[in-house]
Amino acid sequence: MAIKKKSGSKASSNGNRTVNKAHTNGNRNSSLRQYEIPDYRLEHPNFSVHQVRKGDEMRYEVTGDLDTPVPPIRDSKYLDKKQCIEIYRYMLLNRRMETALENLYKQGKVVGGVYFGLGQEACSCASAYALDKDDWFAPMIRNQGSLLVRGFRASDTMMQYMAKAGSPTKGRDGTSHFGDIEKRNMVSPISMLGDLIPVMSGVALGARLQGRDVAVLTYIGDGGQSTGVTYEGINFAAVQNLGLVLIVESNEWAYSTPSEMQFKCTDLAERAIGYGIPGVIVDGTDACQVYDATREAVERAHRGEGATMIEAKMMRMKGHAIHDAATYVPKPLFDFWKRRDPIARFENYLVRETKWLSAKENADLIAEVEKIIEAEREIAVNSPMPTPESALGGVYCEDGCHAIKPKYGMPKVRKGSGGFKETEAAVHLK
Amino acid sequence: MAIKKKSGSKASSNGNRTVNKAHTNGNRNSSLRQYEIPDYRLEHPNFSVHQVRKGDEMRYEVTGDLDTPVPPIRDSKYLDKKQCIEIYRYMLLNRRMETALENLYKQGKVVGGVYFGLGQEACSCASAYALDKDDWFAPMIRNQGSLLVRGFRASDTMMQYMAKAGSPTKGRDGTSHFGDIEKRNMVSPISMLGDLIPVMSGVALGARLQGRDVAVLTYIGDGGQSTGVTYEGINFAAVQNLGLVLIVESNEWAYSTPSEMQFKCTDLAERAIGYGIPGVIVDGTDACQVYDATREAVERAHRGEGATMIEAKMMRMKGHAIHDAATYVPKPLFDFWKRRDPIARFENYLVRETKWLSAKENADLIAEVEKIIEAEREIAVNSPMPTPESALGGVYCEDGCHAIKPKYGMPKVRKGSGGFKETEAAVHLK
Amino acid sequence: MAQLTYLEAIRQGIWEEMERDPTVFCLGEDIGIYGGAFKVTDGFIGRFGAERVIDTPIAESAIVGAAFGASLTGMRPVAEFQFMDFIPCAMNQISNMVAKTHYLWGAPAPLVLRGPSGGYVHGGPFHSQNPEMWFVHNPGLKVICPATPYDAKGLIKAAIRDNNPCIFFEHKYLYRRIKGEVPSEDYVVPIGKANIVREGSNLSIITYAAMVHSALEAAEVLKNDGIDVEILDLRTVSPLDREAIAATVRKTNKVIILHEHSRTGGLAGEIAAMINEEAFDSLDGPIVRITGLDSAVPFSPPQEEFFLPKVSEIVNEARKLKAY
Amino acid sequence: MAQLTYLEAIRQGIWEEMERDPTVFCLGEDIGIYGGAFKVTDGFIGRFGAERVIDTPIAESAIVGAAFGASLTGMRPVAEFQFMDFIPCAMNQISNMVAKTHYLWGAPAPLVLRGPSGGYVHGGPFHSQNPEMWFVHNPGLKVICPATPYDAKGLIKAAIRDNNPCIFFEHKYLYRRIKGEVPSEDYVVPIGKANIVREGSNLSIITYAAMVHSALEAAEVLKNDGIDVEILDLRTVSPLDREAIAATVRKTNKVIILHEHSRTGGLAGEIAAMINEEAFDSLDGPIVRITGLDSAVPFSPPQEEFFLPKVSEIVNEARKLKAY
Ligand SMILES: Cc1ncc(C[n+]2csc(CCOP(=O)(O)OP(=O)(O)O)c2C)c(N)n1
Ligand SMILES: Cc1ncc(C[n+]2csc(CCOP(=O)(O)OP(=O)(O)O)c2C)c(N)n1
Ligand SMILES: [Mg+2]
Ligand SMILES: [Mg+2]
Repeated sequence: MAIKKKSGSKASSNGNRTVNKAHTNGNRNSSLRQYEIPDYRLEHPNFSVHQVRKGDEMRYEVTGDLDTPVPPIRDSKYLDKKQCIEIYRYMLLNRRMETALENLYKQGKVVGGVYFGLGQEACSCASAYALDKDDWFAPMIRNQGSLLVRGFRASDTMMQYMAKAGSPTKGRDGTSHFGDIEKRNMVSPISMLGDLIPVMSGVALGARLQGRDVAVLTYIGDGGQSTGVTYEGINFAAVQNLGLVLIVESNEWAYSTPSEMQFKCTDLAERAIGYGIPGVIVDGTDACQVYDATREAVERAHRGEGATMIEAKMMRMKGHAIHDAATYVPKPLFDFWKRRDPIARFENYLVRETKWLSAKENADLIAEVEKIIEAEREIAVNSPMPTPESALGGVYCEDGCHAIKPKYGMPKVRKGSGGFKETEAAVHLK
Repeated sequence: MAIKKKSGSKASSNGNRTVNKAHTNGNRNSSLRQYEIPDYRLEHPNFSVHQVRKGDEMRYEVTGDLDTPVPPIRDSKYLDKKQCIEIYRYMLLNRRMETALENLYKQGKVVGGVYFGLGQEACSCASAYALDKDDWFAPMIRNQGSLLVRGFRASDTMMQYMAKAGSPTKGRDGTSHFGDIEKRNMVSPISMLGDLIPVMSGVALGARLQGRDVAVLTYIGDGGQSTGVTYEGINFAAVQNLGLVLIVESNEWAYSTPSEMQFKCTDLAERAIGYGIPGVIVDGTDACQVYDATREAVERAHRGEGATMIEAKMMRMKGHAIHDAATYVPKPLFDFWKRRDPIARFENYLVRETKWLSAKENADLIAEVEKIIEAEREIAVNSPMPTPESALGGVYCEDGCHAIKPKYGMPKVRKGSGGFKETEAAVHLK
Repeated sequence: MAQLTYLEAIRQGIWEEMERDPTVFCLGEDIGIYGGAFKVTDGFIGRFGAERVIDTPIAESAIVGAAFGASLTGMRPVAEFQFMDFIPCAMNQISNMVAKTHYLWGAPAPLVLRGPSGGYVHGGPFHSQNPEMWFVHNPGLKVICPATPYDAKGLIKAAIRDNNPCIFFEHKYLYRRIKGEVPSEDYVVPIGKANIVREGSNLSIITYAAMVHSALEAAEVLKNDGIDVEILDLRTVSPLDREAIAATVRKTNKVIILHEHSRTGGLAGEIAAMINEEAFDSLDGPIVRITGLDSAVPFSPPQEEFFLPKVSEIVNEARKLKAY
Repeated sequence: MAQLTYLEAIRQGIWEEMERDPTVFCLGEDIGIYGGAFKVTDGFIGRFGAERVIDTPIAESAIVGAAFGASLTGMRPVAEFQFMDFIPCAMNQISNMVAKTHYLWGAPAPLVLRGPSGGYVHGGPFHSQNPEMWFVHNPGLKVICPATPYDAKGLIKAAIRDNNPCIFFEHKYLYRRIKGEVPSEDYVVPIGKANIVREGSNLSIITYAAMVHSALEAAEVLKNDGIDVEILDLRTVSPLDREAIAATVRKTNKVIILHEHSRTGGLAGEIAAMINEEAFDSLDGPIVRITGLDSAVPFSPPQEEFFLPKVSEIVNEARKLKAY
């Protein structure tokens, strides 16, 4: 196995490679380094959040340009009309499902809380849409739309929230905490943020050992990315050249903490530089940008060129979960992003810009989505609660419970000729 | 508390701030970003290490320019003659102490192994020398020289290795695993790599709450920096603007693993970019460069401007520890760095370049160092072993064991006027 | 005396220590303007400022490490885990850095790690855990699990004043469900001392945290059967109050150990071994364990209920043991 | 049958599994060209290539996470911890990700985490630990601690073939100090089954790993006193072999539990509780614990010796218990 050259230019290209790095003795200009961080956005919001004192209390305040015009959707390099409409439909389903969940909550049918991806539907749906069937993904809490794109039903998620026997985890876990390694290649998230990233890298490693370069897509928030394990995972994928596609959901807030208090660089995509992988920025409210960047990353992965970090800039348009009214968020920030609602923008693009959807077709689509969600809701509501005893069993994988075999075929082994020899070398502690 | 602006240029200056970041709609050139990473080196070694197959075995091989001339020492911007000689003396003590340890090991007087900083004396000694008395530091395993600079005796370290009753930890721990929060402001390392970094950030936080901006110096290897906690710690210092001075000891190897397999960026200093703190590169075999960069970072810390990452490029000139003959290291790599021995280079600088030391003075200094170490060795050897019962006690800090008080004076509190009110807000889980 | 919730008692305890001692400060995720996921530090930032009520990045090892570092300078940090389920994210920092410091190199680390733990609120597998045993089996730490508002306030104050690293498990089921009398004068509850919360003569239930309330409920039922139950609330699970444990066993000769976390490797084992050592001859029946199941805590209410110890289970086991 | 060291037996076991099953691969720090800090994978990279013998960055959470991810694709990763002392660096990954997977969402995770543990080699506080109890108290994991070359080889092979996450603690004191007969034919030792390594009638010592050898030594001494000791080697500490534990207690009626790690919260407690449940009436004396002290493992040889269980201590305690 050859390892990359330490000096000299990097081979792969669509990311932040050092463009120009002149080293001249003693010349202070030599210290300038240039990196490419493609930025697909058509606007660059310019404001920031601060803690300020107001009498006895501290509050968050936003300062900057909050009245800038809403940019157009960026035409996709790849998506055709049909695909755009399909993504749009998933985004509608995503939002409508979450509205249904909110209602179920109000009716007392949900156990625990509800998490929303409001304002982030483009990011969830268009990214998942960029995967091929054999690729893998793992959602975070705001990616309930990704689940729909990957073929789960709205009722799956609804039953998870209602802790029903029919839920994918049979009541044992809630929210989007479920997985499917057989058909949909989804790894279940856990609550602890960041741990999925090395795991997904490991999925790509396993597939590669079986002869397949798959893309493994997962997400991390602007808050969750502060965990150390996030970077252990990115680095592992980087040195092993694994097809990790990491979408950083830069949505201004981590629970009540603004991203200004989470990190000090300007854009999280800049962190890709230190890992020697491409970093890309997109407008997370623009489905076409999200798709294009993800698709390019997925293709890199399929070519065996390794990991990509995509920072999607957007806003969490509700509180952390349903209990949280997000009163700490300065209202102008909501207003700014409300004008950039990903569904409204995409609808405008399809109905008014491209005219790929007539008003009638659009209305029909919305009605169809309503109907689907209503039907899914019925299924979910009618699923029974699990029995108490169903808490038992399954701690271990017992005999006959699973037949384990390599997903993409038996690894081809290239064995060296060396046989087994006893070892006698010096060791660490005797 | 005001939080940094999200957009716009950064305030602090001697580091990797974005120099030029033009965002222009749709223009692909807009994706180029320039950062300043000062590089003090007078040469830029250009080679890399690979895994290659040799018959039944795999080996490491180095390819590149290994015959380049040894550069001169870079004149310090700050150090005068006396200070240079003092650092040189510490470097001699450092090396001589480690030779003594090697001999003690051969005589069977050491418990466990011995770790060496051979080839890294300039990095350890000159960096610690850049601290002020009230600053804090924590060594890693190769920084036995730093301990000497900060006023510990060679016998302290020797007794640690021999597990003597007189050792700073009274036999309970070995190597440079000891600390002193009273006089020398040193935090004891633990074996697990990276955990010290948030800890040192916390020391700076504690001091700042007491009204003092201190510098907190610690080290991490090119291997150890792969741990997630390293970056949790750097990020914590970055967002809190704490005076962390992190020296990344980029010495080509982590135990048997070349840095090519540890990370994929070109220089670890590039990781500073993603944390919004200055990253600097120095030749770790040049005491003047190490001093200057560290001093500048220490002064930034004292000014309350926050953390700095300094990557010191050098080579671990022995195995991981005494048991390890480092046969995996390609010999040309040792040869290259042997010509860059930090002590030989500094001796040359002092005796031949600057003529700050006559041959006679140099010989006297070396002889004095020999004598000191010999005397220290005697002290260490003559210290008794601890009693078995001395394993007992001290698990808890009992009453009367320590009087805890703020190191830099009682924090001045600025209290708001708000009194205690009962809370009734919505909560996460009821 | 005021009637306070368990949560208010903890809030007051930390608040008072911050008023009293300028070296006390708080750090954690969302503890500032938001006041914490459970509002334990609600209003603190307004009173004490952003310097002493620090909203951190999401990085538990950094939070613990920074708290530890600050403690070395003579500060008394109080670090919040948003949920104690996340404590393994800082495991090495706690186990190898914080806990071993005083034994190895003699530096005291007066810090508190606190946060919500426990089930009965349908929090699911990642928001219901009781990971205290890992820290009981980790010399150098004090581990505190209060059951009442009075103890919670007195123990959080004691923990903040203690010169050792303390881990303070707040039971989230109790936060707003129970109220109790809490004096307005300054007081502490000593760490390491258990408390007889109900005297009895027929059998002892040794327990702590939310389970104290289940035991009390069960005792009322059992009274009607003529079974007179003594309940020992451990309050601190490390170091354990050996004398109090031995004394109640010597008195009643029969013992149930009740805890919420999984059985295997749980606290009941340690206590069983202690009882064997201290009061083997006093035992008139096998030591009975009532505990959570050996699995993750399932989410769905019927499953969670099945997983967790129930009052009915305590009643049944007590009847059996009485009859032994 | 060949006489192999404990270390060679483990090497052979992993090697044979890699020869047999292309889905088995190794990852860890310095395991490739160097062959691992203790040379367990020495020569592997030459035979199996860098693809299947992966030198990783120093990042324990990434190692465990990657192993887990690969296992989800049907691979059988064997991940090395350079020292088991570093396992808390991956605690969350192990406890909340790996261990809970099958229970929560039904995916099997056939992976092995292995590495050197234990004291008696003057490794100091960070290279001598026995952190197995954390994982015993963590449903969903199998925890294996072999004492002999035969068992080590048979158990590592069983662990690799098992469909569950297994943590395999190798005792570094035993690595090169003991040799034993190991058949050259393929065999496995079943996980979860304890083994009577010495039959006896007067009292039982329940133990595992390096302590088995101390117990055997003590038994020889005690024989001269006319005390006939039975020794049960647990081999697997999770799941525990309840039947074997109960059976030996029922046979000898007196029991010593011996382990190397710290006492409080240690395995002896769990076993004491089990014995109380399974064989309370069979006990003719208190259950005796012989364990490491409740502190970090000190570095200096006299201190480490004092900290760790000693043969003389076993002999003394056995005499006292016999006389009880
Ligand atoms: C390791 C860890 N620490 C703390 C938490 C608690 N927590 C859950 S979500 C959250 C905020 C996450 O913010 P972000 O990553 O930005 O995601 P967003 O909610 O904005 O999508 C926190 C602190 C957690 N889940 N995991
Ligand atoms: C978290 C952790 N994992 C593994 C180890 C084992 N270990 C000790 S030193 C070392 C190599 C360190 O290399 P590097 O950081 O480059 O420092 P160097 O020895 O080169 O100075 C390893 C793997 C450790 N100490 N801590
Ligand atoms: Mg966010
Ligand atoms: Mg190194």
